[in-house]
Amino acid sequence: MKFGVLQFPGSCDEVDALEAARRVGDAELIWHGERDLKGADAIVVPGGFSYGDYLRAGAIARFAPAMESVIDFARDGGLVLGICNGFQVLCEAGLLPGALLGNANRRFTFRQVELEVLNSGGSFTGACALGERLSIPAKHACGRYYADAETLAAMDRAGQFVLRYAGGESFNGSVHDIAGVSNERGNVFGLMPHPEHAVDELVGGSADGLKVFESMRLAVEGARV
Amino acid sequence: MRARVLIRPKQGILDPQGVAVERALPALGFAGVSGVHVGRLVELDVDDASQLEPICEKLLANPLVEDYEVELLGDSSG
Amino acid sequence: MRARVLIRPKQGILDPQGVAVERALPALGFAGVSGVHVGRLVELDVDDASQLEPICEKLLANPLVEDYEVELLGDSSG
Amino acid sequence: MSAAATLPTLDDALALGLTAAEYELVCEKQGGPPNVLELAMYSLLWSEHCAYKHSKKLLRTLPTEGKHVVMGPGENAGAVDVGGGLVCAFKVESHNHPSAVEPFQGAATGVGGILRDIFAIGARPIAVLDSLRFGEPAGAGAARTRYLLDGAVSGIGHYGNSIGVPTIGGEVYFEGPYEQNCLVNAMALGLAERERLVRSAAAGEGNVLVLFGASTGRDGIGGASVLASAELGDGGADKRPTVQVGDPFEEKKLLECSLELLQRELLVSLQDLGAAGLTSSAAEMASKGEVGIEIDVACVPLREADMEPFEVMVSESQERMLCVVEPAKLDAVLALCEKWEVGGSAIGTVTSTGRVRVTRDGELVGDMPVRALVDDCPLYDVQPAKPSEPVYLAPSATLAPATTPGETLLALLSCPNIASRRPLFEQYDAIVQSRTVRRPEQADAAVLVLEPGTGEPGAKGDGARSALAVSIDCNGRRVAADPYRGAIESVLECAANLACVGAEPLGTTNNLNFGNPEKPHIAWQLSEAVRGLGEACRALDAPIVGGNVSLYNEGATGPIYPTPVIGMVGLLPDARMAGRLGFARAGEQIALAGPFAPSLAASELSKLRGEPLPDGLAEIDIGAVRSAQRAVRDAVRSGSLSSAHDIAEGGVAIALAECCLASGLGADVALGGDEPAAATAEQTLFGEGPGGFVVSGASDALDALGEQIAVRRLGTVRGEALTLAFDGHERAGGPIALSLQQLAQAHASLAELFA
Ligand SMILES: Nc1ncnc2c1ncn2[C@@H]1O[C@H](COP(=O)(O)OP(=O)(O)O)[C@@H](O)[C@H]1O
Ligand SMILES: [Mg+2]
Repeated sequence: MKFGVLQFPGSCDEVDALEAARRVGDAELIWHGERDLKGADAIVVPGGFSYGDYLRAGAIARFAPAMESVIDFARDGGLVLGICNGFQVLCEAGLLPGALLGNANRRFTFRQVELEVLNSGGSFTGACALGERLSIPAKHACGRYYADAETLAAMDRAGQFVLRYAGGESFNGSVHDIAGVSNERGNVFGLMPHPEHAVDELVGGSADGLKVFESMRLAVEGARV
Repeated sequence: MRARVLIRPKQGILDPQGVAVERALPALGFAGVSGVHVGRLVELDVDDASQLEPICEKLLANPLVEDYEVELLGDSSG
Repeated sequence: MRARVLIRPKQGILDPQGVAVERALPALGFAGVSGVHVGRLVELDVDDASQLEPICEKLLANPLVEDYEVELLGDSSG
Repeated sequence: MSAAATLPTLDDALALGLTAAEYELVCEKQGGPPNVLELAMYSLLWSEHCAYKHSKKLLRTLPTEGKHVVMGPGENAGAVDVGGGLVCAFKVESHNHPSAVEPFQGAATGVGGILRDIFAIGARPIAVLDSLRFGEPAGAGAARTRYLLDGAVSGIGHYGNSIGVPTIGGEVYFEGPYEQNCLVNAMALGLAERERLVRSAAAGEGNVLVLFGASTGRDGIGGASVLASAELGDGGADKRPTVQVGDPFEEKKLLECSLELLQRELLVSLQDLGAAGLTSSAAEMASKGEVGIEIDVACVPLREADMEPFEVMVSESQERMLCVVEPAKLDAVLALCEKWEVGGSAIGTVTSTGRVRVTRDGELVGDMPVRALVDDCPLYDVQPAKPSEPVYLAPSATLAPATTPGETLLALLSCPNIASRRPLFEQYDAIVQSRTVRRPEQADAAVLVLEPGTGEPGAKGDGARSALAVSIDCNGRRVAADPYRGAIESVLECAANLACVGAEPLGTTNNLNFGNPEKPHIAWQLSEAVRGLGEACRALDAPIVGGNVSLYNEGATGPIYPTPVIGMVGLLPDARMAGRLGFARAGEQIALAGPFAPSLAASELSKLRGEPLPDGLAEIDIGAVRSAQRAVRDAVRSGSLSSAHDIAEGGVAIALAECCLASGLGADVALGGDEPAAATAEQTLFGEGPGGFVVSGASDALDALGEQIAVRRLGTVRGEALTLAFDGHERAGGPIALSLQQLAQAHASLAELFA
């Protein structure tokens, strides 16, 4: 199982994601200017400020050469995880429905949040139980998930709401307290909180985020046998 | 050709910045202000004005959540 | 009275957003774009248009790094 | 060179901040009156900021050597050995004046500047801390205080969060004397392999000077703009910009590019551009290498086309670095700059002339001896005299005298200097880079593991990983009451914070924020504080490896409180044993450890009561405090203590409340008993002073600690309230009894400032 972790000039959490992925498999960085995904079985678009996040978070990054390959990869059913800025990039790229707007509290906010697993059937939360609580840090300025009513209804029917902020912990004002969503096919997933920062009790406050990476490994290896 | 692009949050989407401005004004002694919305302003010189539309669609605005409006300001000396 | 305030980085002040947009455009296939500046757009209804100037000075713009321009759009139905 | 008619005059020199005598000396060194560019460069390099005219002699008295020191003052940042072939580089720097003008950009570029100092010596930045001072957030100056606070905090967050360096700690105080002169200091830490540290000395005649990073605009030209008017005549005023705008994305690329250039061994030396821009960087590099430098300003990429040579030389545009490169490696260097999109340009060469020569397209526009620029600025002896009158007005009272102890406790817990800093630090990413073992409010010092966890086979294991601990501190009000002892207390406070997480100090940095040193009473504050600083660092074996000085911090109503901000870095062998401040388990015992002698003099309570500053603080037994710190440190390291928290503002009662709040556990405590007979209840509860810790743990662990230092049992961790009995509580309406909820509500008072 090999993860490819994209690296933009303004990425901040790419090494953290790389090391988190290495806890469950192999992982390698992929420079934004490259088109070769190096044979990765799954792609992580990490957190940070890709190209400075000027204009709109993720707006410029989605055009990176590496992202073009990621879009093809996702179309072929490959697993793509977008974390924080990566989530924003995937929305901008149209791989995920909806958009991420400025936090309702108008501030960058860092907080350990509790997430509730709404769908444990997919490739990103298969290692979790339905309704399980995960303690994972969130840190962002643009994390207010938005999609129009029609889109939301369709997403709900298709089980695309994967994670939500439990009990009033949504400082960003996301619709339905949504923290993480997948595409309809279930092979692309984005979330604002940072599972890669919750893989080691010593520095993460919990190791719950490891379950996301573990789920991806199970999905890839399960598909193989 | 100098052009100006006005980008606004789509109607019906919460605009926390607009709300904050509106809330701050009375304390500063300004009454009678309402309907505040905060958006983005992009000004640029383009050789070919027909590119403005696709530039907005692709990059400057996110049509899911933003509306935009293009104004041509005439030749670039401005 | 509906009004529009255009807020831009002052001349000579670094505008990293403008630079970033300008740099991104050629890769998206748009040549011939220059002089890109990114600012803010505030639209609001005011009862008393003479308040606009002080509202800009005190709240909307940061006069140290930004210039602003007020446009009156006529009555608020707009 | 320009015709004599355009030469600046003595008046120009005075307007630029030089004295008449200094101008005279410049003329002598130059063999005649300097031209515009030369005068601009002299005036900056001979400024207080660059030349340390009034502080250098004092700084020379500080201890700068020790077994852990790898790089002391004089380089961009100091560095200490942290084992395993690694060094930790760190430094604190001020951006007070820019932040007072424009707090967001001022604070943001302050962070950008200190980060450049760290990677200029080849270290990768791993953490930022901030130290802030503002006026009172209520009352007449409230609006300005909130504006400055909000702007500075957002600016720090904006830069640190965007560049991917965690902001792991800091401090903020609100006091009247800072109302017209806020302080924004930022500290950064970095890690490097010991072998790979670089210095800034230029070397090698014929080597090339490469400028890389952002283009050069008129940012921060400020003071020197008088020259522009001198030269351009009238009508040039609209050409004066001046607020420096930071671009963390540019700096992120600059950082990665710089580290890659070093890692590939492509550089002879490296230097950041900070205050005074190219002027200072080029002159310092030449001076350290005892060489000359020639720069062609026409080769400097400009953001605005029509800049004068002197403007190019003094611009403070952010996110730029200067390096010296052997000609054979120039292409490789420029190619790497290309990869990182940080535009590199060869702008000059190293010469053997011992002069800084500036040309434009081959025409000489300035020519100065390096020595004169860098070393020949006169140094002044300050003339200290202890003031006979109080320097500061008494603060206005905010707490009525007739409050009950419980009400007093809540008033203290919610006062701006004690309330929870959560609304600030939640705006900072404290965890990026995956090293942060203790976040804000989890422990007295931030703790960073040296080697982040990794999924590499074998590295997953459970072995001990050593960790850095950092603290930044200074209680300016106490320094104002007694500059010598107040400075000692600030150093001890930092070391106590380190002890609470189990760390031993390795080295210290400092930022001396003071008023006008030409005034005898400020000179006295400065020299006394430096004396205390040196003495405390010597006693703790925590030498000073770097720092910064910010003088002339005065407003119309007088000087700031003397504020020698101390930053201290320490090491603990096993990150898993890092201490916490919150209680751990119901049923465990609570004790007060250490030689603690509480006094209300200059305390937070005395401030709330509106009392004037006392003339002097109680004497300090540094040795006894050090012993207590060592004992607490060892007990934390061994895991025998469950929590440790040093007693500071608000005394033991506030320390206990903080231990409850950090854990969500209540406490049942009795104070007093063996206090000196004269001690009042308020003194026991809320009195301050160095040397005390609130610790908790199993009974026998506290007994064991008691064999080394004074340990007084206070009570038990239990319930969901803080219950505090004290001598004479019968007369005061009974023991203090406050629910955790009441405590939490009071503690959350700062949230309102960011609403
Ligand atoms: N208070 C101080 N204590 C110790 N060293 C100091 C102090 N102030 C300045 N220094 C040292 O003087 C040198 C010059 O400082 P500074 O001008 O701030 O450097 P830079 O331009 O690299 O920021 C640095 O090595 C710094 O560490
Ligand atoms: Mg420096």
